[in-house]
Amino acid sequence: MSIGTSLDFFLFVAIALFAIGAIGAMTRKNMIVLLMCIELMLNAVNLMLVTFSTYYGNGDAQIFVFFTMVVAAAEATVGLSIIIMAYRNLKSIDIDMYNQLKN
Amino acid sequence: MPQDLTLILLLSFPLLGFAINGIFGKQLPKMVIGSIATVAVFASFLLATSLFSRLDGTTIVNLFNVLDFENLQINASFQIDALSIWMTLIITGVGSLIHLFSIGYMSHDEGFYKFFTYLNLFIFSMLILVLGSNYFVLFFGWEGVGMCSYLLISFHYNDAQKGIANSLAGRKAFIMNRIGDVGLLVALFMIIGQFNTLEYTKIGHLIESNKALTGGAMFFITLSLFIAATGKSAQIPLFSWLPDAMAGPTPVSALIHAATMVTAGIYLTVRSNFLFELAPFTQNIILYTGLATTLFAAFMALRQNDIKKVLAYSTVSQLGLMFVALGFGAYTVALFHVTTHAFFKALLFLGSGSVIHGMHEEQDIRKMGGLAKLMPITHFTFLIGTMAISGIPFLSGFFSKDEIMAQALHHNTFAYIVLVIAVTMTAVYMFRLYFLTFHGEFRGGDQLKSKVHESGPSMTLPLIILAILSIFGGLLNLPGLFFKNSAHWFDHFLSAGTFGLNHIHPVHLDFATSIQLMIFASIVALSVLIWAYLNYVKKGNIAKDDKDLNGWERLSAAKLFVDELYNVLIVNPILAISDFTGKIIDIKLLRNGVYALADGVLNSANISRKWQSGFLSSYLFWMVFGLIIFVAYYILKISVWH
Amino acid sequence: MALILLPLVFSLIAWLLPSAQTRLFGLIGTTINLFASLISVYGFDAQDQLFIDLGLRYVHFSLDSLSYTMIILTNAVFFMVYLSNFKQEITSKKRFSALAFLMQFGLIGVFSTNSILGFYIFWELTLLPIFLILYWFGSFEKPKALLQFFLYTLLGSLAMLLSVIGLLQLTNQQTYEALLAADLNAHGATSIWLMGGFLLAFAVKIPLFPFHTWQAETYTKAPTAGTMLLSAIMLKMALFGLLKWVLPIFDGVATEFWRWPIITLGLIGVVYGALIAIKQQDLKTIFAYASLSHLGLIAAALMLQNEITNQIAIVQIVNHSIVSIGLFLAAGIIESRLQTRDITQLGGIAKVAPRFAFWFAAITFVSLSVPFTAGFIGEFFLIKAIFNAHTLSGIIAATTLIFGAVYMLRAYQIPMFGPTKNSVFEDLSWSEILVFALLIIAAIYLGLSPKCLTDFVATSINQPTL
Amino acid sequence: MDSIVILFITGLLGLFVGMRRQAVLSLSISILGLIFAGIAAYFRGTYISPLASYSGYIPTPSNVIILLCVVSILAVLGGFQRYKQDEEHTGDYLSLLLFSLCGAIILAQPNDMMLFFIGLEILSIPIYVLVGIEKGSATSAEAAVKYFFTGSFASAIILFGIALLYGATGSFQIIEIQSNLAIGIWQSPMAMLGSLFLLAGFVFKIGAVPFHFWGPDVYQGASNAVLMYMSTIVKIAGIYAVLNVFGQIFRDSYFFWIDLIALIIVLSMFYGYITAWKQTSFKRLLAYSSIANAGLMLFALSDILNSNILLFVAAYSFATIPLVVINQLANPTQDAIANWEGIAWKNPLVGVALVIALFSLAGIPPLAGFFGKFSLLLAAVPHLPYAAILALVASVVGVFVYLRLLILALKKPTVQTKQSLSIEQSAVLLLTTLGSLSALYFI
Repeated sequence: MSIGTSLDFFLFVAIALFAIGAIGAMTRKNMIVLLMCIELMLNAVNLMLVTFSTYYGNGDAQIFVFFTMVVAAAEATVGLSIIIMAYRNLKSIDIDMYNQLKN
Repeated sequence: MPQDLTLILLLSFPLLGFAINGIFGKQLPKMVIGSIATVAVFASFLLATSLFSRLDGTTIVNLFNVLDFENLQINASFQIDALSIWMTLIITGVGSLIHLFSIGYMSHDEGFYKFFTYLNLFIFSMLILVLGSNYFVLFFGWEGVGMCSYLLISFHYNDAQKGIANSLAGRKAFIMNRIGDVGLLVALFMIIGQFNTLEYTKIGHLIESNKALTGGAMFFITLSLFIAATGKSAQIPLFSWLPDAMAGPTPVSALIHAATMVTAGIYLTVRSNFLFELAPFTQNIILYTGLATTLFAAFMALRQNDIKKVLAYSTVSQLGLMFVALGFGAYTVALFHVTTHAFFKALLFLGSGSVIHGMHEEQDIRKMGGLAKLMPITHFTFLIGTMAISGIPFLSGFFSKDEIMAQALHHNTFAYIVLVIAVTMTAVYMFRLYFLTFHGEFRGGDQLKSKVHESGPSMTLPLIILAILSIFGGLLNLPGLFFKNSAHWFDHFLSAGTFGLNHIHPVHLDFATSIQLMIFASIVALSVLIWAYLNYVKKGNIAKDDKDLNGWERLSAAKLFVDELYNVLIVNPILAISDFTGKIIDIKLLRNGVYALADGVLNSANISRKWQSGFLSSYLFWMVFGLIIFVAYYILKISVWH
Repeated sequence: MALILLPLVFSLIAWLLPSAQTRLFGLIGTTINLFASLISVYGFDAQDQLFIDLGLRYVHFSLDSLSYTMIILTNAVFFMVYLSNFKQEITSKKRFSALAFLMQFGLIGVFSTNSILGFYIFWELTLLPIFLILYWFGSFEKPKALLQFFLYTLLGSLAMLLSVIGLLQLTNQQTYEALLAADLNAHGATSIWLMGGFLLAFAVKIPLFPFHTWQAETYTKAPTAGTMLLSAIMLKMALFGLLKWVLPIFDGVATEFWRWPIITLGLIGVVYGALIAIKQQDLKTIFAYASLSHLGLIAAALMLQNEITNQIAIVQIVNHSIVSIGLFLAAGIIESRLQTRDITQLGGIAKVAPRFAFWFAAITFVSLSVPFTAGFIGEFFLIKAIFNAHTLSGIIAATTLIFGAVYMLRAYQIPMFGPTKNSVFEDLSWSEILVFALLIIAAIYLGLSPKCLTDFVATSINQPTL
Repeated sequence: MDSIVILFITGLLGLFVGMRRQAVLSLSISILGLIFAGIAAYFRGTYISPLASYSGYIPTPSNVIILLCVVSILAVLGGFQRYKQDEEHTGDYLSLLLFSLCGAIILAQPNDMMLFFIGLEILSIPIYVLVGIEKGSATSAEAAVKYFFTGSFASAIILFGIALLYGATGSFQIIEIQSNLAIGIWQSPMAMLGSLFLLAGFVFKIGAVPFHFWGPDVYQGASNAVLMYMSTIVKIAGIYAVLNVFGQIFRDSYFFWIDLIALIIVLSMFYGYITAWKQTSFKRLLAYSSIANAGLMLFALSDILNSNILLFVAAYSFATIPLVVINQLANPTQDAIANWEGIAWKNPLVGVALVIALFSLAGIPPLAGFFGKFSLLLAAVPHLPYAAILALVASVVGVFVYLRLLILALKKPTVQTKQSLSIEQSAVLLLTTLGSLSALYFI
């Protein structure tokens, strides 16, 4: 079976993943989970890129995917360190605890 | 000396006096101030006589150009003709006498120099008014005399008890005059619209050249001119300021509110005769206004107890008389009465001034009586004035009134009857005044009686001169039945020398009618004299107190409640509206409305800031929501396009 | 050139100068400005037009007789303000001097600039100084009242900004002459809207009827000097803008559309202001509403776009500056001597301060536009113009004579002649007398020969297109 | 040498020098680096960057780089007082700042989506860190957390948009994408949605409604020093990125997205200015006003060729930085507008700078702020007349916000207490004031 015919299938999966990540980011309270959700969104996009890359048969997107992974890694590190720093302050990683800044 | 130079000097003398007294008045001694002012006016009088002697036709002296637009030129130019010069003679002549009188009268006043400064300024403005050769200059003087009258009425503003009342009287006069001025303003606008000029002669020639323009335009122009006249000359409905104006010093009442300023309205009408001739309807309005005024004013005078108030109302009534003449188109007659009235009314006011001076500022005739012995000269002259105004035969008033009656009899019997009633009343209240003041017992208490004294020469001299004038003033315009050749001299002089009047002549009755007329008038006057003598001297009736007045007397004493009427109808509503607009509309509605708007916008912050809930998840939700909005926008766009 | 930049320089100097010399420097500076303008007008022929290039990209200057008139008026007003407040402590504040000179610079810019953008920039430039003056030296207990003034002014300014932008986009021109040449009637409705933007800004400044509520409040709360500056010269910017810029540029469809609305508002202002003034207690409030009434008349007359009327309007503008300086000076004197402006608290001042009584009376009569004063000529012809355009409106306008007499005499008599309430009152100082005298002389001179002024401005008003 | 390279090397150098714990030293090094970067950008001439071997790269216009460098210099100077407090990290902070500046420069003119995305991240990630430098404070931590999560969420969205765009056109190169779109592909749903997702990301970066939520919280949590940097540089880079992407790639679909832009503008301006009125924290107030200004910036999209965004962002930066510096003086410890009372009287320079800055921000002529606004509107009015009118109405509210601040700051205190400025602070105030006044040149 060729990729082209089932392109939209892959796209559907990717979009579903993205949506799941987004919804998770909205609903979950645990910062770590939040981080994971965002990673999920990024990876959904990666899948999408790869799909298109094969569809167009050029490698650009695949290079891009690597960049995305690197960025994701960087974000993860920074994010985790920020979470740790936050945890030191409020002794909690429940995102709803963090609402002193408002209005 | 050429005419224009004479004219300039004539104008500049009072101005000079005004300047000198105004600037250096404080330092100068009273005698000097007084004489400067008097001499200034008298000098103008002399110059006026010289102009009078050399008078021929109409001469226009153009001083300078005020404004110069392509379709409208306004010059400060002056006109020398019979009318203006005659008025000038009255103003400066009577004026200088009153100045002289004031030197004595005001001698104890601390505002002495100010008084003469204002007085000279008034004379100057009045001269501008009558000498101007166009309505603009006239308007200058018109407003100027109004201002001076304000200043002089409220002259004693820091009087202990009457101070505020005086200044309020001044304000009333100024405002009522202003109402008239609006009429004049409107008239001027319409004249400019009609003729594109304000020069009397130009307008006259334009009218002569095309008789076509009549009807509407002329009616409105003349009507608004007449409104202006009612303001200055205290006619119904704008007359109620004149009695209050008596708050001013008595010489002011004599000069401004009897002899000169109040006759400005008559002057204006005579000056604009060519306009009025084209608006018969306005003339009727004038006639009936005049009749009403003369009748009601005379009625109000019947039961006044303030010596000056009586004279004030009689002035209003006499002015009404003049307007009746104007209503008949008998301009020269009106002016003749202006002249004689200037004489005897000035005389009467100065006489009353002398009385008040002698009585130490007492004005209530109920406190007077028997002054004949105490101040003989004043008494004698006052008697002459009274007789003159009441139309005792062969005094000036007799002739001038008789002329007016003649016009009335010829044109309109109803008017004649009304006039007879009014004239009778005049005689009644004047003799009442005279007898109550000078005859009977002195009612002012002994310590006052001891202080009463005849006034000094500077006051009595003018009285005497004016008395003489009041006696012989009638000779100016004798009716036809005496000396045929010199009869109606004034009439001819004026109509010959004044633009427009030369083809308007008052009717002259035939011998029989006029003789009957005169006899009737004399009988009326004399019988009133006798009645009054019997009533007030023999029976010794004195003026009653306000409480035991009967119906009509109370009505007369209360001046027909005109002031109250005006307050209810005009003043109070305006004040109420002012309150309403100021407090409700302006503050509550507009200003607070703006505040409310601003607050509304700014306070919506309290709602909008709630959006920033502080929960990360809500932020993320709203971001996604935003995305959804974007997508919705996309769908919308697409559907719009297809 | 010097004429335009001097005030800016002075403003800097005043800021750097130690406070001790500020007062004297202010007086000297304003005097220098005044004489500079007088000297430069001396060599100026009313017919021609003087282009000044300061090497700026968008803002160019050109002086014609109208600009000169307004500039001289400006400098004269500032001189008067300094002279009259010489004894007050406000003039000893360097802040005030710096701001005042800055404002003078802005005003002169408004009157002399030749590009629409420049007009807007200078127009706004005057806002900063007056804001600070009002805030620092005024008695605004809560900023709301002050902000109200700015709410109005800014709404107006921004509307004008939109119109300026629109004008630039529409015509691609920004110099006065080019804008005159551009034919806006082709754009129909758009031009009406653009003019509306300008008119809104002007209506706030003049002020016209519904936009006036800032006036009374600001005048009463502002320091006397500030009030003088506001009413004597700042409000004139709007009339100037109307006369020089908007009416000639938008002549045609737009002016036809706006004429009667604006005249109506002006006349409403005439009656409305007068009516309210009758019952007010605070002297400054009375004068504020009086000013509303007078300026409404001028604005209404300007809308008629009649050459004679425009020339006379200039006379009336100058006259109004004279009157407002005089009246607010009088109010300020009373306030500084007695710490109140409420006429119910005042009375019998004339007894203790005859000189003040006299000069106050004089300026009052000037404001009543009695003969021999400029106001007489001004009101006569402005009302005439309106009367000719529409009889009833003319008569309504004429009522200002009556109401004017009512409230002005009330405002004068009660404090001066009323029952004595103030037995101590320090009479006028030399500088105050000098100011009054100068004002009266100016008023009388203009009243006797308005010709000199009308002829001077005639060319630049009658042929705006060069 | 290429300015990015200079900044990068300076950053590395700064890290090593930082170990010597000499704040002034690291400061001077990074300042020098910034200056050199600016100079290099100015004299770039025909120099070809080593990155040029990568086909997608076209150098950012030098004036933008210079602006970015200048603003960063000001921000660094203004914030130095804070940076030097914990000495062992001063160097790190400054290096982070420089690194993110590299990102900003790349972001400002991407010609390849890949590079663009990387620039975005290089800009953002160091700022995530910088926001959290107040280790001890809970608010700072919260701010960092919120910024990080919202930021990475936005990156994901942008990435999604990029992917869609790639799907539609099969390329990351802006020229190719554009040429492909030009032949009608832009009407494909993928392209349109992609453009909208990209827009969302940009709107987030410049912080306009409805992606503004991070703004107020993060601004308030961040320290003044970081605030100076992020409130200016991020906006500048972001708006330039928007202009490039939407000016070049989506040129053809102008009528598709312009209405959305108008909507965003109006919403942002009203929401920003109105909400700013009730704030008690200066940083929050600044945040809301910056939301409104972000909306204003977007006017540039209505006519990319004629609108002079550079002027506006420069004016905005020159007005914002001094205010934050003054806030440093007014609120050394806590953060309340009330402390601004009479601040103008503490020091003449502060007073002048404050008045100028506020009036410039309010857009009163003849200050830079006015000309920025004016040039934007001048270009925008023909395309978005109604948005322009509404924007002006909103900016009346804005003026009120600033005037309120001004009135507070100018209130004459009963007791005059002088406050002296450090050299770098006074330098910043002086430079920015001159900057705001320099707009007179544009007259």
